[in-house]
Amino acid sequence: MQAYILRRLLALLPTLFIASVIVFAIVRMVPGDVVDLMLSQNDAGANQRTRDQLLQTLGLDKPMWQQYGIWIGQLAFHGDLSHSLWQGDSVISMIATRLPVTFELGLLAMLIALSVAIPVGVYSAVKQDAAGDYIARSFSLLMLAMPSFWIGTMVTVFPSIWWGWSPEIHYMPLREDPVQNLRQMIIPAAILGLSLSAITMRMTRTMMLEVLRQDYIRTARAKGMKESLILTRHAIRNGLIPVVTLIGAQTPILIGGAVILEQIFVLPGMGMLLLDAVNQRDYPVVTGVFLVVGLAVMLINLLVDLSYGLIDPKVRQR
Amino acid sequence: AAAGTAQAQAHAETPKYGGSLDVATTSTGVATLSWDLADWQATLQTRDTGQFYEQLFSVDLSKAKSRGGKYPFTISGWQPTDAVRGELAESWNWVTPLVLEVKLRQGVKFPAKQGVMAEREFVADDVVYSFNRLNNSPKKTQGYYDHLDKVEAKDRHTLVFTFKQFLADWDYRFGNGFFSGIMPREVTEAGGGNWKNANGTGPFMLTNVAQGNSLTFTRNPIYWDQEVIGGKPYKLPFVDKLTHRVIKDEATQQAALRTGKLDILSSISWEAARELKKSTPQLQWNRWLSMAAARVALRVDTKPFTDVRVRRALNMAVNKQEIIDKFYGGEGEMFVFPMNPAYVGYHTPLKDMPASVQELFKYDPAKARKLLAEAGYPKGFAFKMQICTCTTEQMELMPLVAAYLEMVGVRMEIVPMEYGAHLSAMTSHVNGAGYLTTVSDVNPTTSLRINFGKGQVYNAPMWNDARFDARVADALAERDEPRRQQILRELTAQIVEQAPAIWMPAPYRYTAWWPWVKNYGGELFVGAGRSAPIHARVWIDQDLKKTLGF
Amino acid sequence: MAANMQIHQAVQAPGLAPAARPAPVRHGKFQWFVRKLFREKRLGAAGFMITAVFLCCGLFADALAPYGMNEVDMGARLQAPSWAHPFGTDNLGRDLLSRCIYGAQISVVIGLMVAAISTCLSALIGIVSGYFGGKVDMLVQRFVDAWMSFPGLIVLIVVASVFGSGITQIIITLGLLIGIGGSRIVRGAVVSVREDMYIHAAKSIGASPLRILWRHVLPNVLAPLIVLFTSSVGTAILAESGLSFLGLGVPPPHPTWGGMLSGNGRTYMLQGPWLALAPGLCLTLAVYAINVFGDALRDMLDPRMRGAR
Amino acid sequence: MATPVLQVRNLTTRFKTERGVVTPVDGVSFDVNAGETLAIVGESGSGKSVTSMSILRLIPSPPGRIEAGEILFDGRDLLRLSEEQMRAIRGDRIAMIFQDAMSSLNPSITIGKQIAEPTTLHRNASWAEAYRNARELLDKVQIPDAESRLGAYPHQFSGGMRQRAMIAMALACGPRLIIADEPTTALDVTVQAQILDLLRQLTRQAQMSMILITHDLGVVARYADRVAVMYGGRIVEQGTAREIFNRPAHPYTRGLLASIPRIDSDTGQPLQAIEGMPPDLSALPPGCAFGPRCRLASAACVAARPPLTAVSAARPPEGAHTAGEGAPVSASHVKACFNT
Amino acid sequence: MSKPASTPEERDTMEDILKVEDLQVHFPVMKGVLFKKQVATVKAVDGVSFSVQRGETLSVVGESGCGKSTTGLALMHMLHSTSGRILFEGQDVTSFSCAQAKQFRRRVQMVYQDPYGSLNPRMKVKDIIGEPLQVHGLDKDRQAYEQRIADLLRMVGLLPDMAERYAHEFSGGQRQRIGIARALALEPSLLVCDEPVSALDVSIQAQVINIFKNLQKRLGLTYVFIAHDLAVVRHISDRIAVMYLGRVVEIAARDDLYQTPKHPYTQALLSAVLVADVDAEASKERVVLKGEIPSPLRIPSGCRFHTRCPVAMERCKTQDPGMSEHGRGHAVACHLYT
Ligand SMILES: Nc1ncnc2c1ncn2[C@@H]1O[C@H](COP(=O)(O)OP(=O)(O)OP(=O)(O)O)[C@@H](O)[C@H]1O
Ligand SMILES: Nc1ncnc2c1ncn2[C@@H]1O[C@H](COP(=O)(O)OP(=O)(O)OP(=O)(O)O)[C@@H](O)[C@H]1O
Ligand SMILES: [Mg+2]
Ligand SMILES: [Mg+2]
Repeated sequence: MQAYILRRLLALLPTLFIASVIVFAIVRMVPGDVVDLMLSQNDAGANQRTRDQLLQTLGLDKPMWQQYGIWIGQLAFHGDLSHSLWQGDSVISMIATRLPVTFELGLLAMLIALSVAIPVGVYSAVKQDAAGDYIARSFSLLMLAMPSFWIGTMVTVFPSIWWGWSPEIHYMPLREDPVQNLRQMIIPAAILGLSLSAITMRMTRTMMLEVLRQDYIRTARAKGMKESLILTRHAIRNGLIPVVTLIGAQTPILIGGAVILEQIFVLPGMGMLLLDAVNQRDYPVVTGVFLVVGLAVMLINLLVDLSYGLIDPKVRQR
Repeated sequence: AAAGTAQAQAHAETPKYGGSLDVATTSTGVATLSWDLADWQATLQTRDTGQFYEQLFSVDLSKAKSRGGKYPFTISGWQPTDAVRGELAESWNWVTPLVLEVKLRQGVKFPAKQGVMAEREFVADDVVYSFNRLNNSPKKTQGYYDHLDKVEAKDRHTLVFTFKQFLADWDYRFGNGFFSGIMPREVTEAGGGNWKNANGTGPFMLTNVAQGNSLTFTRNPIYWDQEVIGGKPYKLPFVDKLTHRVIKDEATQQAALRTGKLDILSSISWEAARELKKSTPQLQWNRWLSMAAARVALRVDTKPFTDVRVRRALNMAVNKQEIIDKFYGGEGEMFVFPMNPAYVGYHTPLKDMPASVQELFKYDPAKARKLLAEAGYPKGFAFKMQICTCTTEQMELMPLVAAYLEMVGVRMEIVPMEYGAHLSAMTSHVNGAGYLTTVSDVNPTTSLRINFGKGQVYNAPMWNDARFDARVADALAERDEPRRQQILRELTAQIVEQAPAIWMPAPYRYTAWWPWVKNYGGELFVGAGRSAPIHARVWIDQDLKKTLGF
Repeated sequence: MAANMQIHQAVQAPGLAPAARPAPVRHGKFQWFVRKLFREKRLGAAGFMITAVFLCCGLFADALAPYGMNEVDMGARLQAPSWAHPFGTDNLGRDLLSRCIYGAQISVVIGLMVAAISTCLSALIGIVSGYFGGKVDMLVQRFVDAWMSFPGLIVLIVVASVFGSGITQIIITLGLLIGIGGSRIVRGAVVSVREDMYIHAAKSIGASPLRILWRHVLPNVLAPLIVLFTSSVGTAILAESGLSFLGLGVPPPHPTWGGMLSGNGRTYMLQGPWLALAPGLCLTLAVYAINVFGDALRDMLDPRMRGAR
Repeated sequence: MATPVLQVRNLTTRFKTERGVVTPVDGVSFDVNAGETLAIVGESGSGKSVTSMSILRLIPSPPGRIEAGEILFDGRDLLRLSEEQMRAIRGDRIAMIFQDAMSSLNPSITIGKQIAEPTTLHRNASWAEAYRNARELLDKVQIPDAESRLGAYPHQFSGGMRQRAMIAMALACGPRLIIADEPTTALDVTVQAQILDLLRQLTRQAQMSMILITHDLGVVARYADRVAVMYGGRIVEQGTAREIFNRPAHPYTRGLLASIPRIDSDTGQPLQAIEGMPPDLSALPPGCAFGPRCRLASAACVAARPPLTAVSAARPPEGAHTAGEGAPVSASHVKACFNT
Repeated sequence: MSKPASTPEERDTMEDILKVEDLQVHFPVMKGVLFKKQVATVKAVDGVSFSVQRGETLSVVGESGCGKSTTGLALMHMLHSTSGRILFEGQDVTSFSCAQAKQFRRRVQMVYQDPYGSLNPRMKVKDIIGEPLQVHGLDKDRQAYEQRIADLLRMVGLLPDMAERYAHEFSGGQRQRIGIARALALEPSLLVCDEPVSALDVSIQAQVINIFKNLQKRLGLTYVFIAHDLAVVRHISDRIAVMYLGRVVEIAARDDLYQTPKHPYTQALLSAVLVADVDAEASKERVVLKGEIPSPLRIPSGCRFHTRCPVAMERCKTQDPGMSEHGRGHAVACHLYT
């Protein structure tokens, strides 16, 4: 098992390497390069000379493989993800300020999603086709069906008109004021979480229906167990693999895809950083964000894979 | 600088110090770029660094409309010559036609900054240093300072600019433009790119940067400037704290304004303004014409737009008045580009333009069809029009334009492009036959040059006319302003008539602020993109704020 | 008892092997399906109906829509719902009902196509990787990892800028994005099915891996697949609206529900709430309908549910 | 041996399937006395397991349903109890050993925990105590190395070990009635003997009753006090073990006994099996279910369903009941056949 | 198709269809939550050798958990064996090429001990039974194919009507018969039956066993028959292997074994057999083995049976008795006979 984990961790390296090559190349090949954008910042009009000079200064005049060599060299030997082309800040420090926001938002959203999805999913499997099932599912699906930007906008607009309340726009880091921070995070996290919860809830319901018909559930009943205990102790676990996988699959959405909510709720997270960086063609930042998101996704998927073994002992033996 | 006495009544209240000011600025789209001026990143850079890096020239805010003057100060790149006021410069005069002597203000000080510099006086060497640093930056726009030979310090407070040739823009290029900030040597040595080192003579000091969220400034206690209110001078700035909010989402901006989380919101669409007036009647308002005038550039080097008749026909085919009336709810102006009405003296109103120009703004589908037929397109044609997905309003409007064109048989296929790709297509001159651009024209002397000069980055229509370029150059070299205005007015009429684009109307936008924001009339800019002197003069009526329940 | 008696009467000559019982009247599979759906899965049936209605709207949009999809009438700007315009009009005076109907064309097409592509992809990758395990799994999963860590946004921007933004591009890109991510879910399910005895039994019969995958593994991971499929319909429609929000959606003048909602719907939220209400309702209803229908479908495909009630 | 612990009266259970209604339990009645072992034997697919699951109300529903009957346990009708009351009985007063030990164990929970569970549920025992108990139980059912096997998962057990784990689970709370559905099919004879001896010891000492469903007629002969023979969803014969083995009355019982392979006989001959096909429970003939396969079948057998009647006139039914449908059966030896 | 049936006389000279040489199957035992360590090894099969001749029935009996199923699965090449060789018609099953493997799968079938788990819950019975035919392309003639399925069902005492049902709708014994029908579908040369009749009532059991025997007579099938019911075993087998704790401890021709069981474990086993006779059972005393049942986790030193052996000697505790031959084909691993 350790060997497996070790192998997986080692496998991260080539994966990250290949992926970084791809992203490194792709972001630079997208039409509209950073120099064009920098030139357009000028009011006086620029010429070819300016352009060449900029290319050289930014080190973009070298062939791509050389640029990559320099970049990966810095990363390998100095643990440095290079610097933003615009701000000149180190990419690591930029990500370091953004990551906690995203991480917190994602974690909260995930917690909310799970704490809604699993009980509702289980409930509606148990009450299959009863009114409760219909209502629970409908509610959950409505949350899925309403785009998060829409809910987000409603939450910002209407309360501000009716009650003079609007979400806080000044981001307060968790370290400085946890209460304020949570107050700020909870709404976007809830919106994100609830919309994620629908799929998880449906997966839970489906798997529950599969499991509840198994013979060992009958055995548990024959022991005189309460239904609720049967569910929590015997049923949930056996239907959990796809649900857990779903959590892994939703990670990229949480880390990279919360842009919209970050935008509406003025949260300085990775999504916004990425969006800005992409818009500004800030190659090192894009690559850096990608690398960090990638690492996170891969680690979470590793955890998910390991959890298969915890959930299903048959899988453990490989 | 003396305050207008006529407005004594308006300023009768005695200002109070303290409080904080929260603003969401005009371009909230992108967070601050570099903090180092030598990185040459124009607009957004000045917006934020302008709070502490001052320049030689600024404007006389007492000439603001709200203070009884005639200028709204809502355009970012240019200020009328008669409104210019020395900022770090006290006075200036031409010693010879090519030598300018500038006397610097005395007693201006850089505040102390821990680990960067001690408090010290601002001197001529600082200007020389800053200029040379900008001039020698590898990221410099080539040719930007070519009109200058050298900049020297004659003594501690006197500067001598030696010109190679006269340039009408000289005060804008290094004085109150985008690349004119004075950054002390100590800061660059400590690392000018790091916001923690930033320190200038301006009214505010940068104290915190929350990437992608906000910039926080505190007042510079030893700021030199004063404001006379009710005949009494007051040290500036009034507020203790100034916060710039980076809020991309408009709904969020407006909600924040509505709930008093923002004191000033600079840029609001007319529609949102109407709603805000209803839901929050206490707000104060100012209306200004958007600089981002849209036009569908038509590549004059590509068929069928090589034919001026086709280009004129497309202009006539679009019902611009209806767009103003219906799409912009009546809150728009027909003729705004390439000379914005705010360029007093340079702008000719449409009614004074030749008939051939006026014709372009009248809806006349019959004539359009006729012109097209004459040009050999009786059945019309199809073309692709590239549009940036970032301009939401235009994304809405363009289908409407397409519908108008359809009626004269021209099919405009809208090709949305992502921001970077779209912009880059223009700057590297590979844009399509039709190309929607909303790039604003920063000042009257540059507008014609950068939008229609051969090879210029904003020249989406690929206008290429040597005589035109020469006339523009003439205007730039012209020392006499009325004569310069004359040339530029003529050139404007010429280029508009040639219709290298479908000229679109521009909508008005609004600035709103709460009544407790005092000594403010909706001004947005002094010089290029800066707002520091405006914000320095604002004081907060904290009692009023409390009475209003905030 | 009574039921028993009836059955007894149905039997003819006793003493024979009871094989000679008359075969029950056979309906077509579809008929059976619809009948059962409407009898037992009311919510699912409703979902089915709504989905069908939207599909029809999409298919026959030209015939159904009272106005053209882009018919501008600046005179009738921002009108509240009325008889002439049951859903009201938008800021260009376009009829919202018509736009919603045309929107169905595109949104439903996007939803279904993306779901089809992504589910097939998920199933393919997930089943192969989960079933074969070992090196194949390791390799495929690293690929999936790498792909999933691509911020989807970049992929979309790349595609939009390299291939232009259009419906096809969006469908393919979203299909890939959702599909490859979803493959992990399928794989997870396969991993737990793989060790079941009946798979061993099939192997020992000599069934080829392909057959085992198709006949044994696939049916037993069908439940999560159906959930995946129906969820991705919704996800895709919503993703398109999210893209519109970021300006990367289906280009105008094609109306999409998401685009209408994120564009005008938000801008005129206060002046003309119907601008958001109409497409929002369509979107919500469609996503909801497809999902409940999917749930019902899953329930009905479960052999253990057969013959219930 | 006087008071019945369990009285099943006229129990009928049906499954509604797409192909029609299946009635695997059709008016079944029997008693189980305290300390007694009732063996149910019979055709595979004749409804033995469904009967036993019906007693604990564990029929999967849908598609199954208990349609009629009474199940009196200590005088209380189980079919009328609330779910909660039923829970208190399951696993504590009545325990069940399921036939399919393989799929009846939760694959993702350790054997130890599954065995310990009933104790914590009904005895309020701590997990530590329950585990200790579980260990003892595993020892009792002859699983070697019980301590370390507690932590194993079902798939790591052999078929027989799983079956024994099921037995241990059933014994955890010391139930009054244990329903054992083929508890020893996967066990070798020596272990089987030990387990069954253990169960018998419990019935003797703790007055536990047992319903033992099995196909191993040797086991029946040795361990059962009374025997019920099922065919086609009905009880066709019932009596003491001795009566059934020595004087089988129903043709099916006779056929069954004749099919037993003998360990000591010469095996040149093929084994004897009852001819014909087993009945289809969804389309039983109106008459005797065994009729189509019965050599003695007469017209009466085809026309009507034979009621349970006492076998020997020499020994009249003790309860003086007329044996018939739904009537309590207390005569020691009854059969459902017109002809013997 | 399968080879023509061999006459009993030929049997001795015929080659072994299956030969197992020193087969070992060990399972690791893991501990720990995330970082798992192998703490022990279950030696489920620990050095088993035997051979089966074409057309004969070898029964494997033995204590529950002694490794019979594991051996069976290993024979089918469904489990990774730790060491040892399994030769099918002289060829190592691990070395098969693709085509050979398919041929092997066609000619060797198994009836699984877990009848329910080995039936795909989403397949109808007709597909479960028909699958082997489909896999090997024998379903081309639709009518014959359906006829065959109906025949198979009837053969194991199920109604052809039941073909449309799913596995969960059957009783335990019926499921077991579905498994048998599936295994018989291809008329394999070698059939590994893991307790195929344990859940059947004696009548149907008799019917099934008769079918097994008939098929053997008709087609020359070879059976490896794992069972607990010694009466059934006696009826069906030619030879019998007795396993104890992962080893074969005695192997002999049927009558030899039943009449003169040599190994003490075999003797105990035979003495424990129950007969369906109330009076006999009431009076009978059974030899119940005493002593701790050893675990495959900790196999006793010396003779594995010595902990429970009524006649254990001192050397049994230390010396592992090898198999030794006593009489024609009667081998036993016990120090009593060395
Ligand atoms: N879920 C179900 N749906 C339909 N029919 C069912 C279902 N469960 C059981 N049956 C039918 O009920 C009948 C009785 O089943 P049961 O399991 O009680 O038999 P049994 O007597 O225990 O047989 P065995 O000895 O083989 O275990 C069988 O014919 C079976 O086909
Ligand atoms: N996957 C596994 N992991 C660990 N141990 C296992 C595994 N499979 C089987 N075992 C162990 O191997 C031993 C032999 O198991 P096997 O199933 O072969 O026994 P068996 O002889 O078939 O017994 P039975 O007659 O009870 O079915 C048992 O002790 C069992 O616990
Ligand atoms: Mg049964
Ligand atoms: Mg076994």
